[in-house]
Amino acid sequence: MRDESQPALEAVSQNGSSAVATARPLPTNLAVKCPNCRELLVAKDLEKNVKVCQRCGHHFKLSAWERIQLLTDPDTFKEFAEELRSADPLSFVDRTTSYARSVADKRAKTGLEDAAVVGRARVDGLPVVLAVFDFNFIGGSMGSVVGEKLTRAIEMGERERTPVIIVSASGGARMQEGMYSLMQMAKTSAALGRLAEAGVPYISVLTDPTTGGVSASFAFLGDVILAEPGALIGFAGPRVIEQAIHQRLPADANTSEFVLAHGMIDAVVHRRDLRAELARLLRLYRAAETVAH
Amino acid sequence: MRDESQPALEAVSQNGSSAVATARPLPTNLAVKCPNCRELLVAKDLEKNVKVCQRCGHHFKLSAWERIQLLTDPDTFKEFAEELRSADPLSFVDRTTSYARSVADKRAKTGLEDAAVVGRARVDGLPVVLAVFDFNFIGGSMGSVVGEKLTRAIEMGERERTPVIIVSASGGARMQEGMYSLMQMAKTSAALGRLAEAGVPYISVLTDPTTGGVSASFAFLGDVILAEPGALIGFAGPRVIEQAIHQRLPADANTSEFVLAHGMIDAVVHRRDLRAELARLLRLYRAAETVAH
Amino acid sequence: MPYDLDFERPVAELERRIQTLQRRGERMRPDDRAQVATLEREVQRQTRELYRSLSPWQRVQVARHRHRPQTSDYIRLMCDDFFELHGDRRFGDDRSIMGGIASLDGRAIMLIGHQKGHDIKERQECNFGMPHPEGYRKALRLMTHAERFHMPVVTFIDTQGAFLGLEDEQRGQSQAIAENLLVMARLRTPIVATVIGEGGSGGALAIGVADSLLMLENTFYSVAAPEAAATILWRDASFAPDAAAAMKIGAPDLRDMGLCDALVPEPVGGAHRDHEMAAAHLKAALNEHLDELTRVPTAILLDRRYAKFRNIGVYARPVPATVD
Amino acid sequence: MPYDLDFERPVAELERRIQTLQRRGERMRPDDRAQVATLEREVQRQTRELYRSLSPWQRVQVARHRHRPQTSDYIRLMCDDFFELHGDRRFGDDRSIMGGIASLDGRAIMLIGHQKGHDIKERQECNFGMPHPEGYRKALRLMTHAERFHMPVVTFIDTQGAFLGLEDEQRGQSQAIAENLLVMARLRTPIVATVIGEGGSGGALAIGVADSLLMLENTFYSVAAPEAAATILWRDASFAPDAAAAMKIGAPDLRDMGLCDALVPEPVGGAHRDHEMAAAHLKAALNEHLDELTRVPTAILLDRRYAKFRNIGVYARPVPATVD
Ligand SMILES: [Zn+2]
Ligand SMILES: [Zn+2]
Repeated sequence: MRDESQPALEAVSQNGSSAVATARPLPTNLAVKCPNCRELLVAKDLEKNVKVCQRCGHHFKLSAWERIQLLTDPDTFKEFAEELRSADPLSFVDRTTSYARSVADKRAKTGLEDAAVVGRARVDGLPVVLAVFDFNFIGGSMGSVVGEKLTRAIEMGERERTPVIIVSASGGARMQEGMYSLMQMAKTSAALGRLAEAGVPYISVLTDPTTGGVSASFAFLGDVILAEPGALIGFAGPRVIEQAIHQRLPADANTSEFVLAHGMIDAVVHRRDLRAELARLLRLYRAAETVAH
Repeated sequence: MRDESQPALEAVSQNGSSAVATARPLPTNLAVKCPNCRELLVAKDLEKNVKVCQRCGHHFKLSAWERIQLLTDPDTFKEFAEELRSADPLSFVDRTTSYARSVADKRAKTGLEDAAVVGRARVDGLPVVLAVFDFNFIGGSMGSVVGEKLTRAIEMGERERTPVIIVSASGGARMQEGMYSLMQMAKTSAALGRLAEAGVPYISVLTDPTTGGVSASFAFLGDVILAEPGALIGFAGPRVIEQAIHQRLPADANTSEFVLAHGMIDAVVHRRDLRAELARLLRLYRAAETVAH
Repeated sequence: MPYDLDFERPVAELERRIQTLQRRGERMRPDDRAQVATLEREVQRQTRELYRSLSPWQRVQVARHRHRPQTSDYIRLMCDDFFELHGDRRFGDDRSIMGGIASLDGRAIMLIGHQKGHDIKERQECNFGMPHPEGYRKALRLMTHAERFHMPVVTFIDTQGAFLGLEDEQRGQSQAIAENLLVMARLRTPIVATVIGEGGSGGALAIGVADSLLMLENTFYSVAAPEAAATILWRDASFAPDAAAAMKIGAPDLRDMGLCDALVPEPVGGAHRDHEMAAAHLKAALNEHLDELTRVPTAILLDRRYAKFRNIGVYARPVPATVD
Repeated sequence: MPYDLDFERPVAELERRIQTLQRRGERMRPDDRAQVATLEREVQRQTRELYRSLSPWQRVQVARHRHRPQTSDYIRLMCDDFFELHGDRRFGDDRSIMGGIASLDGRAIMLIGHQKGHDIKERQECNFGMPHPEGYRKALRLMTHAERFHMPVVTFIDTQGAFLGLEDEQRGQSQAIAENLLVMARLRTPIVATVIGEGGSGGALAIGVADSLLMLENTFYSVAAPEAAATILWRDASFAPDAAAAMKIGAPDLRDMGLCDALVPEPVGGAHRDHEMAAAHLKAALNEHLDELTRVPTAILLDRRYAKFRNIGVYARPVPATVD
């Protein structure tokens, strides 16, 4: 898990003072500095452009609910497993705070119960089971709640023969739940194994960032794997690798484009096309399903 | 197919005149020059040392019958499909000779009917179906007869749940049978697909040389793949590659040791250990079979 | 599209005469117009004549024509949708083999084909249609994907052969091809392969183990490229035309030998003269074969496919092969 | 074998005194001998005491002890035969994971384990036990091989973690680990995994999805190496002992949490003090678990394995998970 203190959005108010923003809608009077091209963008325009920098195409992080809104038909998303809560199984006490307090903080700040939201929905009329990460919640890290939610989503897809889409944005496993977190990698992968045996499609969408235990489990197990442009994708982050091998990495290392070039994913898809591309895939799978059954 | 005119054994009689020898037992009064270290070896000693150079370990090519003698328990090899003969399906006329005449020549010279001999046998008491190539027969090339013999051997292994061993020594497909030859790659691979589904082991032994269509089909489909030291192994021979990429290759390119280092085979086994190593594997598979059935 | 092959020279000459006349534009006289019409009919007649009796070597040249439609052209012209998939999930994305999920008249198929490239840039990116091991492994991934979702596999063959390089040996060119042969032989979904241009050796067969093998009528399929065969047999690549003749590599030869299941007609003068018509013919043939194959229960399909390859080969004193 | 860990210093001091006395050789007096005997009993007593209550960080040090037996040692000491298999058939042969067909009291098994290496040369060849993607792909190949021939899979976990390098990213470290998790979860043959030293993160789990997870008693298994966890949590690797304690990574912790199915006893003072005895304990445990698992019909085995991982996780307001 890389719980980067770097905020999802670096917001600068028009009078020049800096403020950390969550990924929720910004006050319209703000300007936002693009972390890639340094352009000052009007927040309202940025929102309209699905949070993609109009100048350089940088994809800002989306919250789980923004992502759901982007991808699903209006009013079709029906959340489930929303009652699950972290239980602090190790009674984990940090050097400065406790896991319980961190979770409470993040809940208050994000309005989420944990780092993933799962539900049924429709995309261009076609039914899907959708799971979406939110990086704002402890770096999108996967503990027991996230693992359980994803597993229930995958099992629902299997049971109802409905395609599963998981949109990842995560630094990896959640340290504060120790081995329970690591084992969620096995748990979700096992569920995907049964989904594959049942011949139900699973589309994995990688967004910035997808690393660690999340990338090394369900995220890289998609029948089709898509990624948003410029996302950090890899087992380790570039800084970790640089420390390990004592070398500077090329600038494009561990980006979406890098993993595409190395044969690890199927396509890099611009955010504005993502919904249409998913719909196209879903229609093709549905055509295959119709013939087969 | 690389029908190298370079003979399998370069023999030099003791008075210094040169003679091309087949791989059959040499007159004991001959000395043989090792093509690797250039040492003059006494033919009788070389025979005793399973045709491995005493000085440098170079493995001379073996004829099919020498190989069968090396690997199987005495008097246990029972050949089958020995009645098959090339039929010259394309009425192939060479610029200098005809395919029919080439085959007749090779028959006379080698005493073989085609480039592979197949049969039932025992190795250290354990039953196997064994197929062995002879490079002296048109470069060990695979046409319809070789493909049919191998396929019958593999099918017999499947039917009788007996492990299959194929010892390759071949330049690839036989040009003179055109597409019939290419399709033997698919035919033998299809038979191996059924063998694998039946859970019957197939051990592939690569000897000098194993290239072209033989390497790109059954030879690289072994559950376990062994190779004799220093054998030429690869899709293309080094000279072909050098022509294609206009570069000199490293000296060890496309040797047994090279493909081992690149993860393509399981072990390089000295000829004197080959029979024992096969027996060891057969016993392990038999132990698994006993538990499973 | 100009007539630019050696053996088309008489037709090219007729074309030049037509062009000379047409260059007069408004100054063309009535009998000029009549002459143009006559010449155009003659072009048609001579083209038809030439292509009716292509020599083996002429067929090789047509099959390799640089304006011949490629996998990407057929996809564009035949499919109502195509979602390209990339990468072998192991090492790289080899553009000499392209593939993805396509919709063919509403039927979802996995479409995989060699791609040689059109302009020089694309040709380099596609390594001139000569795959590396990762290309075959991408194809393998797509085929098992198709099996999982009950999509028929449709492949287009158009390669001089697998690439021969040191890195290809290092990454297991032989292993990659061999594995594809085995997996295709046992894949639990229908497979239709079509030679759309060059069928070169193991590098072609690696996506060619199919229930139905179609060939466009002006294509060839050979155990080795004619140049390579000539080198192997006579140590001189310039005897390639002799090798092409001796090895009986043309589509009609293979149909006569029973190795090719159906010829797909090409427009007069070759597929490169009319991409749309070539694609229409191919699409019709594919639909016909897919209609039939998708009706066959999987177990029977696999037994038939096995028997098909099992029985290839001609030898004397044959004992009848039995397949259960 | 000298006592060389920090916390063993009191015992090391006793050993030094024994050695000083023994250096007198024939000049040793009767009361010297008596003292040696007393000291040796004291060494035993104190060692037992120390190892009975290892702190989390002490356990990490023992698990990483450079003289601890490794996969190759256990193979030599436990198996009546071992045929090593090499290579992933894709790219390379990664010596940080070794594997092959072994005979364990006459039972054929597929044995796969991390190998850190003994001397510096072997350690470099083994990349200090940190696998590249091709290591995981070799393990995958061997596991599907085992499935085909109905051999149980036995894995030994002993790694700091998967290697973190640019080339590993290029060749898909994440993909390789992920694929192993899925395939192991559905492999149609029994799997027993044992942590014999360090259980480091996803790089350990990639050969650890098993019907039975055993741990040698002085080992640990962690979502991240303690140093890495300390860096992630507090940006300071020197807090590794705190991370080790907070994350409850010791074998007894995991047994108490129900994540580890059985502890395998070690000789007094750790497995490194007596390789033979460590191997004997491990062999007995493996045989016990294999005896039981090989009796279970495959369909039930797979359902049980699924349920086992399905039910891992602790959360509030849980709705009972149902597995069919
Ligand atoms: Zn920007
Ligand atoms: Zn020598």
